[in-house]
Amino acid sequence: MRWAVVVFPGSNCDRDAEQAIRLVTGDPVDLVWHDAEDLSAYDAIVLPGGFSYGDYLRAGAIARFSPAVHAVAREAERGKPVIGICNGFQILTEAGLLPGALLANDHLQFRCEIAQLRVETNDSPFTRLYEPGEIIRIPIAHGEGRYHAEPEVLEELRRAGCVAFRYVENPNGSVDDVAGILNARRNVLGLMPHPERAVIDWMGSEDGIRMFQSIHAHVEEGRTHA
Amino acid sequence: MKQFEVEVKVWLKPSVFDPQGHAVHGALVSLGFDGAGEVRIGKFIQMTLEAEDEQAAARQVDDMCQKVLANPVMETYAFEIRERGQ
Amino acid sequence: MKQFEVEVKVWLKPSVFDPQGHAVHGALVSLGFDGAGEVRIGKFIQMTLEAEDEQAAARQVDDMCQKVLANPVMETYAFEIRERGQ
Amino acid sequence: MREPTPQEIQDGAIYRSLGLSDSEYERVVEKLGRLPNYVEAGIFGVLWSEHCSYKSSKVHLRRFPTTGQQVLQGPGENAGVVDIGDGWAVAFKMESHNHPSAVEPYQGAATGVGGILRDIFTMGARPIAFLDSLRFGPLDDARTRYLFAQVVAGIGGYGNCVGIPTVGGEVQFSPTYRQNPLVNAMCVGILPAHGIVRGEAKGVGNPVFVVGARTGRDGIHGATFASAEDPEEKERSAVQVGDPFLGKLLMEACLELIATGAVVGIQDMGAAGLTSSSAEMASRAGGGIELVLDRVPVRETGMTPYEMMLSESQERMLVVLERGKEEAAFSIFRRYGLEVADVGRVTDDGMLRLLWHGDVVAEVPVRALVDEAPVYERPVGPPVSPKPASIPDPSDLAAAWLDLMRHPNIAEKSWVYRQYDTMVRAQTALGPGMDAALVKVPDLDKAVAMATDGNARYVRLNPKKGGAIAVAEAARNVAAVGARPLAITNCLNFGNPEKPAVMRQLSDAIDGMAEACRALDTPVVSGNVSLYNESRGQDIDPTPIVGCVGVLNGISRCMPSVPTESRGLKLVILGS
Ligand SMILES: Nc1ncnc2c1ncn2[C@@H]1O[C@H](COP(=O)(O)OP(=O)(O)O)[C@@H](O)[C@H]1O
Repeated sequence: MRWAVVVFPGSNCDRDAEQAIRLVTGDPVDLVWHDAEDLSAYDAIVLPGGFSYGDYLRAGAIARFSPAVHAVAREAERGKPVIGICNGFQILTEAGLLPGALLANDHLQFRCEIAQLRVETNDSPFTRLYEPGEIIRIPIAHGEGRYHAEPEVLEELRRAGCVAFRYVENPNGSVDDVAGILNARRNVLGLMPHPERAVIDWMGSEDGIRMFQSIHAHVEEGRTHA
Repeated sequence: MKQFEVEVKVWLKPSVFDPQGHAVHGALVSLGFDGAGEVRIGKFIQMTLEAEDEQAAARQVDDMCQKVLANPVMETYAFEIRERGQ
Repeated sequence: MKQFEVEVKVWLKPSVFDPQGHAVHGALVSLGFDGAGEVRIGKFIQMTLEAEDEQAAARQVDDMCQKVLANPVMETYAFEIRERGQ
Repeated sequence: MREPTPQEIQDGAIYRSLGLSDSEYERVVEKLGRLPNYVEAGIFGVLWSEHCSYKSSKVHLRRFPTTGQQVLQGPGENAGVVDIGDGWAVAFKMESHNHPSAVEPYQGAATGVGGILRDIFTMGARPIAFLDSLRFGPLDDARTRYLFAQVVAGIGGYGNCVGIPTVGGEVQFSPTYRQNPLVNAMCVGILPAHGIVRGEAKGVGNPVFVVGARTGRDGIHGATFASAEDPEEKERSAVQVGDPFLGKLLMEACLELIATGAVVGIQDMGAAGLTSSSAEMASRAGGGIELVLDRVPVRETGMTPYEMMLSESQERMLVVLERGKEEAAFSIFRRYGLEVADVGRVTDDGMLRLLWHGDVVAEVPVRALVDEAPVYERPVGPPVSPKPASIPDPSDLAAAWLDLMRHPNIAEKSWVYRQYDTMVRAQTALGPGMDAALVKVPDLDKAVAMATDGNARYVRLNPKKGGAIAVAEAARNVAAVGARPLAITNCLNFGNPEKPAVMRQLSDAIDGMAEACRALDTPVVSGNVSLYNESRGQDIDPTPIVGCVGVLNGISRCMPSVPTESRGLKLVILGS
């Protein structure tokens, strides 16, 4: 399988994601510039962390107009796995590919630390190798990570089991401790924590490995079944 | 084409918690401004715009607000347009 | 005591560079809003305030702006006050 | 506003408001053989300032050891470079942004980080880490809490956005910094050992470009606005605003451009912007440079040559390209959405020549500006050894211990560093909270260790020993994580050099640092001096900050300061 990591002006975790994917899966990865209009050659797409367009106005607000994001929407429509990490999550919500919005942390500071997450579902291409209810340790690093959704939206997320990860200790005031969510079709994941920063022992956690392995397994399986 | 001066105000919907407004309120009260009630902090955007006429300008600004300047999930907006030199 | 609704606009002084406005301007133009000229992004603050009368309210808000709401090194402000229910 | 004529500058001693003393002005007249015009006087004023010329510290800085087998580039360039083996090298430097941070703490700190970042990537190095060394007054003061919070937010605001982890630093609180906080930032980058790029304007006829942000009126010193009626008008001109987003694009574009081999020389437009970058690049190459100011992209209308030359607008670079390779460069900048302007060319006549509307508006010898800048042997006072305050023995040891642990200087600093992205780039093996930070070199089993240290109280009590201790402590911290210390950078934050007592502190501290550097074989490869840290006649305690860099071969040999399993382990004290 082949992965795309979309690079926006101001992305800064693009190479980190590339490093993690190569290391964990051995798959080829392309860093794709944001003006790419066609991503159909890829089996999985990553929107990496960073500060696209400086996060000016609102995080992700300007990046969502990139040609690559339109292409991402098309590939998501086709059922391909799309994962938005941190700024990538913000872009996905701004683009309407995931519900809700990400606002400034309730304490108004940037926060970087290793956070504990509860895996809420393993029924997704991104989490199949985790146990439901399992606690994993993944770094966070964001200033605008407070997930917000109107009550009825949140209720629907819960009902459909689309909350993928919750914080054990809420670091930013996110509603319902939400750390990551899936779309209704379960092939788009947005999460604030950075799994690509937890794939080697000296990083302090290796709990991110299974996320990339899950995606790899999902795609390869789909392939052998197709 | 005419030149317009545009002022856009964007603010959070009432259902969204505004920690910055909360913090500023706390700061105001601690400085002795006891009368200060709820504080909400939004954005104030100034822009110049070239357009056919005021109506066209208003249409464009409204479009900008819906697409870029505000996020309807959490924000509301209002704007004013003035022809330059008027 | 009377209740007032206060709206404060805070913006960057003209000679202070506004990277945010600069980036937003670029985005607007690339989205086809060719008429958009310079964009500057400031703050829009809404507040309720209890005060004796409008004059006292204005005095307080001006004081708040100078001390908390605006950064005098870089910003300028203006405000409007309306008595509640009026 | 009409600019004063050369005669008026002389008659009205207007040069003083441009930063030149009477004797310095006379020296300018002598070098030029005529009276300088306003632009020329302004250029001399900034280049001969303490900040740019090191005129008070230069004679003393010469006593630092600056060579060694590991040194690939010593002081004098945008950053120092040392060899870390296997074909790789590390570029690093520390810089102060004390005064801007006192005026506008968020932007002051942020632009300090942005400036030191550009110093590193102009060497051809990819930045891998920031460290910050901070000093404030006691936290019981509301203004101090504001400065502290804003400075930390500003460092994070810039560093987090450009995607370089802030992996270490220090912060201390003492009444001596109440009116004069210190904000020192260090950046470390890695590069191929043979890939050093220098800030030289070489090759007669090569084109000179301004890249990045447009030039505005920010940071032009009060002088221009002196006649403005609104006193705030003066104030506002001093505030520079950073754009980390643009800084990140500039970094990526410049690194890509350098990799093409088209770059002859490149330099950040830091303090005194276009003036210092053009003059210094020409000076290093021993040649001249000619700029057509009409071609400098400006942000505001009606800017004068004087304003353009002195603007400190952030995120701008001066680049000399090899003739004929411009197109490749343009396509890189276009892709990143960056503006590029061809503003001049390299000459061989040794002059800095400025053209504006077809006229020569300034023409001064580069040597006079840079190499022949004044050097002062300021009077050095007698050594003083202040008596240490006598501290009574605590009656309740347990309570005293708790008081110590509670003290902001000793308490853990996670309030600061959890606001920094310490892990972006995914190479941080040890972040803040350890003796030193350790950042991996991608794809190699090798890591770079780094630490900053300084203790002003020691230096005040005994400048020589205090200086030596700062070097030894930074080197020890690097060694404590298992790495070999290689070299240091430093920031010398001192008071008013016109006071002999301050000069004594500076001179002795340098001697102490030099001695420790020789003993540990950690030469000084870069650094920065910040003088006039005083307010109302009161100087800060002498505060040299040392940044030490080392190398660890074999990431598995990394020693975290806290053992993961502690029960039953033996505790040993090493040393005397
Ligand atoms: N301003 C700062 N920025 C980043 N890290 C910091 C800062 N201040 C302190 N730290 C980190 O906190 C840890 C403890 O700092 P400090 O109390 O100064 O320790 P020490 O006295 O052992 O040098 C160090 O690892 C240091 O890197």
